[in-house]
Amino acid sequence: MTPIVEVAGVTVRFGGLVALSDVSFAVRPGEIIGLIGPNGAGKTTLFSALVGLNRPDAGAIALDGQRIDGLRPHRIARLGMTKTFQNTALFPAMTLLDNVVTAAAVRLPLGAARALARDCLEKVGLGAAADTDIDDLTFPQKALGEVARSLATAPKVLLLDEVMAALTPNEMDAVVATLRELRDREGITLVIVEHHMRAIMRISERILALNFGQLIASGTPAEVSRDPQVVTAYLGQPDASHA
Amino acid sequence: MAALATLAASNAWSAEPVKIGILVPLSGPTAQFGNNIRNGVELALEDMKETGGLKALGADVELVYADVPAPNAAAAATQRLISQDGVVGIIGSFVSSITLAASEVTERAGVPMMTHSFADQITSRGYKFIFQVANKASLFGEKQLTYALDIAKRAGSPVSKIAILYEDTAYGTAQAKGLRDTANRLGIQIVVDESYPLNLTDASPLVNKLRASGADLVFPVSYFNDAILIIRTMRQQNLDIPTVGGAAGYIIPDFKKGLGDLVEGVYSIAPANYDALPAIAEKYKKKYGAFMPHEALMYGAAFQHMVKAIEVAQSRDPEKIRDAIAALRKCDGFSAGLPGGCTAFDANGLTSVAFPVFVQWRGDDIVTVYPPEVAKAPAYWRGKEVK
Amino acid sequence: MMRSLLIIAAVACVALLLGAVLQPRGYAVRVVCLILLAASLGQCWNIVGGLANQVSLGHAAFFGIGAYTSTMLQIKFGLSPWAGLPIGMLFAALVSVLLSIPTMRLKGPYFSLATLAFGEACRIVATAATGLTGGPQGVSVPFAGNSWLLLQFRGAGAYVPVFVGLFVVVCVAFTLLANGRLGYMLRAIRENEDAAEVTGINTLGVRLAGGAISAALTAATGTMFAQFTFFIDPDIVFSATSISIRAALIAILGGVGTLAGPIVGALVIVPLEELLSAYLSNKAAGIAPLIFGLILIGIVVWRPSGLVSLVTQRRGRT
Amino acid sequence: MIAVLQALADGLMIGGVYGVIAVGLSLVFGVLGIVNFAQAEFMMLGMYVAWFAWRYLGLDPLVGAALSFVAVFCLGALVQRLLIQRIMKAPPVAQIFLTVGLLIVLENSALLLFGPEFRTVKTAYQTRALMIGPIFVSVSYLSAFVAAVIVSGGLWLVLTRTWIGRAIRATAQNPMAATLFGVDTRWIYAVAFGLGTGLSALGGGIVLSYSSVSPTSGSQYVVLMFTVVVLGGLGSVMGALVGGVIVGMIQSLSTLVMPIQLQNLALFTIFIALLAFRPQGLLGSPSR
Repeated sequence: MTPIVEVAGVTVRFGGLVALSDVSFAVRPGEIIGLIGPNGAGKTTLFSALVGLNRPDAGAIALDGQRIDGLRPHRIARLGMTKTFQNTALFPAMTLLDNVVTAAAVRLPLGAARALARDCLEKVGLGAAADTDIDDLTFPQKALGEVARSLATAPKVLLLDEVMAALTPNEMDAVVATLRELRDREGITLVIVEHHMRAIMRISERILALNFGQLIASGTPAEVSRDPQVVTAYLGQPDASHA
Repeated sequence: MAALATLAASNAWSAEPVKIGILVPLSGPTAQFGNNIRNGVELALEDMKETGGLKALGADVELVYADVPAPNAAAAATQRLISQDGVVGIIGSFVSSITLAASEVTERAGVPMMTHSFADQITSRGYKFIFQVANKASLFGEKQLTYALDIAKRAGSPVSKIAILYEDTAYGTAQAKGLRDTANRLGIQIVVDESYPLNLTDASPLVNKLRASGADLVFPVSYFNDAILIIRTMRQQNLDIPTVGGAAGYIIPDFKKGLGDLVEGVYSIAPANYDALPAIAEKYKKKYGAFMPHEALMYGAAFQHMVKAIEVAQSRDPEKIRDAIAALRKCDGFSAGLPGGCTAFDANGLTSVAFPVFVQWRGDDIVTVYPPEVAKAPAYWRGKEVK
Repeated sequence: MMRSLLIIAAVACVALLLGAVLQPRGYAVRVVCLILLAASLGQCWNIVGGLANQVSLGHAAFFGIGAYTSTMLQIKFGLSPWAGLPIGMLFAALVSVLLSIPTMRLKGPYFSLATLAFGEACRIVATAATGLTGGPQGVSVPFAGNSWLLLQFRGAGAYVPVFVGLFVVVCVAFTLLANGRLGYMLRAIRENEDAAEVTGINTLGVRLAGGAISAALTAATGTMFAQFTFFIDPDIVFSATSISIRAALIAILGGVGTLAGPIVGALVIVPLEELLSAYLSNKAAGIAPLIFGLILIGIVVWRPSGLVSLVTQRRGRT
Repeated sequence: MIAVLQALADGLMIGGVYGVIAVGLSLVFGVLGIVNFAQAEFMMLGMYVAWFAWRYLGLDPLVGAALSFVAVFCLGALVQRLLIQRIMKAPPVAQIFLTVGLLIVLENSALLLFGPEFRTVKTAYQTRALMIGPIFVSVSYLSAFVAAVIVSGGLWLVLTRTWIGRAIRATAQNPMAATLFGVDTRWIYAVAFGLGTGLSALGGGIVLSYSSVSPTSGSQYVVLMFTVVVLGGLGSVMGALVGGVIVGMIQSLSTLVMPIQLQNLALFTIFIALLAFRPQGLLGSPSR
């Protein structure tokens, strides 16, 4: 099967700092990938590069066989790849529903966009909170709200940046189930950054591990968790003890 | 006259004062000039009362002021004077653009307006209700050059190269155009022809160009702030080129206050000068503490002309007053102080009598030195008396 | 949306009624015209200033372009201002797109100050380009008597329906933008540009579109202004204080980003200026603008989010 | 060549003066985050104070500028406490609005108090110039420039070497943290606003030594001041001085190749272009 996302030799520098160095991997359609690594390993930078918020200094990115590196984020979003923001970035002066409507309205007339938006909120279990102001949402609600907003763009690939932070174990199980369902029903490919090891190991079919901007391991959760480099990278990382 | 007075007194409305609108900038960047105009008009009203002119009208004249700091406010203020206050005529407004905007309203409303603004367009639009007591700006430019050339010739120092420095406003560009056209016609070489933004923060670039040009004569057309900077910078660089100011900033008392002895001998073109009207000028000085600037004199004359026209028309109908203004030739009071000695108008509403004069600074005063028929003293050219 | 359209219709009807009953060549009807023009100008500004939160201080550039385009076409080629109007609008939209190349990425005060400088630059160009604009001496619209074709009338009263038309167009444009797809996108960009991009919004294109619409409508207001005052010069129509900053003030005083904001702002500012000028011009020079300034300060300290917040907040509480 | 040197000399000196009148605006933005459209009006008030000091106390305006600073510092601090403090948390549009209201009030207060006349001082050095080779150096510009350099040096010392200076800088960087270190930020805001407006007033005194004042003198400088501080970087004190010199240079050098009428067009074009490439100004840091 041809990969839905293909990353080849991507390097991103900020001034003198190399945030990503020669990263290459491929994602198959419908896969759920976990992206792990200690703080500052380059996970968010990689997401930003994938959706076009950072332009890679070297390398190539392809979505569904089409080169997308260098395209502006809204073009990439319309081609089918978008992401959520760490710490969430909903539009604060709008209701939750309007946030999602905004994303849907990019390609639909307003009436259809509203219907789709309600639908997306139902999918993540936030149907009841549609008319709430953003400031009145809990953090987990905001994170799921962002997932809903991303869904409204009809993504083929969804990059989720720590949507499960601050969840109780029960809530986390619910979210994991929701995400699985999205993949199973709609075939959306998911790439997930998560600090919480138990969650990520459970949901992911394959894990990519980053450290200091380099891809150090790739494989099934079991393989990666035994990988000596990954273990070293996580030594002293409090999150590692959760695993 | 006595019959007229009885007639007026017998009218029922005679107790109601006749209102005249004074539309001038009393705040904003040209507030000083609006203030001078207010002084001039009030003195002109006093003068008329003293000389008995108002009795014939059978009613008092009331001045209604409208402060117009910028042209955007002109139209509404003019309409307000006409419809709310019921003025029968309007005097104003120093700044040409304000006058132009206001006269669009007076024309449509059929109310006469008298102005001393210079802009050429004012009386070239074919409007019936606007009267310009001074000459057009282009004529000021022309005379500025021809007068200066004549004085220089008589002084035995012919001029072949001139410099024109002017602010890029309506007043500056129109006057500069008159200068430029005349110089070209007479074959005088223009070595500097520079406009600059109003309210300079630094005059050095202008003066550097002037110094490098080797001009025999310089014509700066500017308001006070820029005049001060230009003259001071010229003196710093020891440039003693004879200077012929373009009215405005060069013939107000502040010019002397600001520059002291540097102003001695500076020439300027002027629409009129107070030394033609010594008694009134003396009164003005006593009352307001400085010599009477030309705008006070000119607007005073315009005001008196309008009041006189109301008397002649014996009516408050603006249309009739307009006809009386057009027909009247008034040669007393403030009008006598204008070059030509009268206020009177041609078919376009432009003065048919007045001509620009040349003044020169002597001590604390400006003295009319040209043309000879109105000169009060001989001109000095580079310190030498010109015969 | 319905409520907004009702507000617009109500204001338009009241204005038309006033235009019909007031003395057509009087002062009061002129004030009505000035209020309509001010409300339209503020609403144009509100499209970028309120919806996209780009605090432009250079709208005089578009206003002046509109005023000069129609006026010069009329003087030089005898073209009716009805034809000059769309040309001016198009030209202003084009200039706004060009302007956004350097200013697109500027944020907050930097954007404001860059647009301020741009407005001033346009004033300088209009002053210097004597051949094109008539230069600092200004130009008078030739008066040809009452004429719908030439969009000019002897008295102010006849302008009321025209200005009501302008006002309705501008306000409906604002309402459609605010409640339509573009409005959602503009607000999203205002809130978080990166997030807007990754949800598929072409932030550059949406901003350009919003800016161009605002510029074009401002130009239309400029044309109307020129036809109303019959005399324009660069200092009048490209003025930083009496056009650019005033446009912003009208919207801010009423309430930024709301339909009612510029309407309320114009209803307060114009009559206030006129009243102060009428009653205080005979008094000491400067007292009228001083009191005007004090009232502005009072309002902003009392209601920093504009006078409209008086109503909306009370409704919010109940 | 001489013309270029002359233009450079003129641009440098006038630019130094621009720097001083604008540095206060930069300080106010840097510390309070407020774009103050009334800043040039405080400069105008400073010019009046210096004029009265010259007229009635016989002080040279360069000396009288110290009085301008003191008087306007007090006024500025008062204005901050009474008005600006109330809108510190208001949306930026409201802040702009307030300072525009303040501009109108100050200009017309001056008109009521001092009348519409132009006032100017007479000093012995106003009409003198030094010849350095073929270059004219105006004594009044030179003394204004020297005064500007001294003031900037003084400001730099105050900001870096005194407790109050450090407190001001700390507040600018992080008001919350400054509070934790025992700084009463409300007081600091008042001092910073007083200092900023006072510096512009001081600059006004310096400008008066060769120019003139009327109630509308502020409007002559307001756009220029903004150009200076944005070029240098809003909020950057040293940037304002560099910006001033750059603006002075652009104004004087551009007149060598284009009409003087267009000197500000040149300035604004460079201004907008520079903003496009470096939105934070030449010396500003990327975030405020």
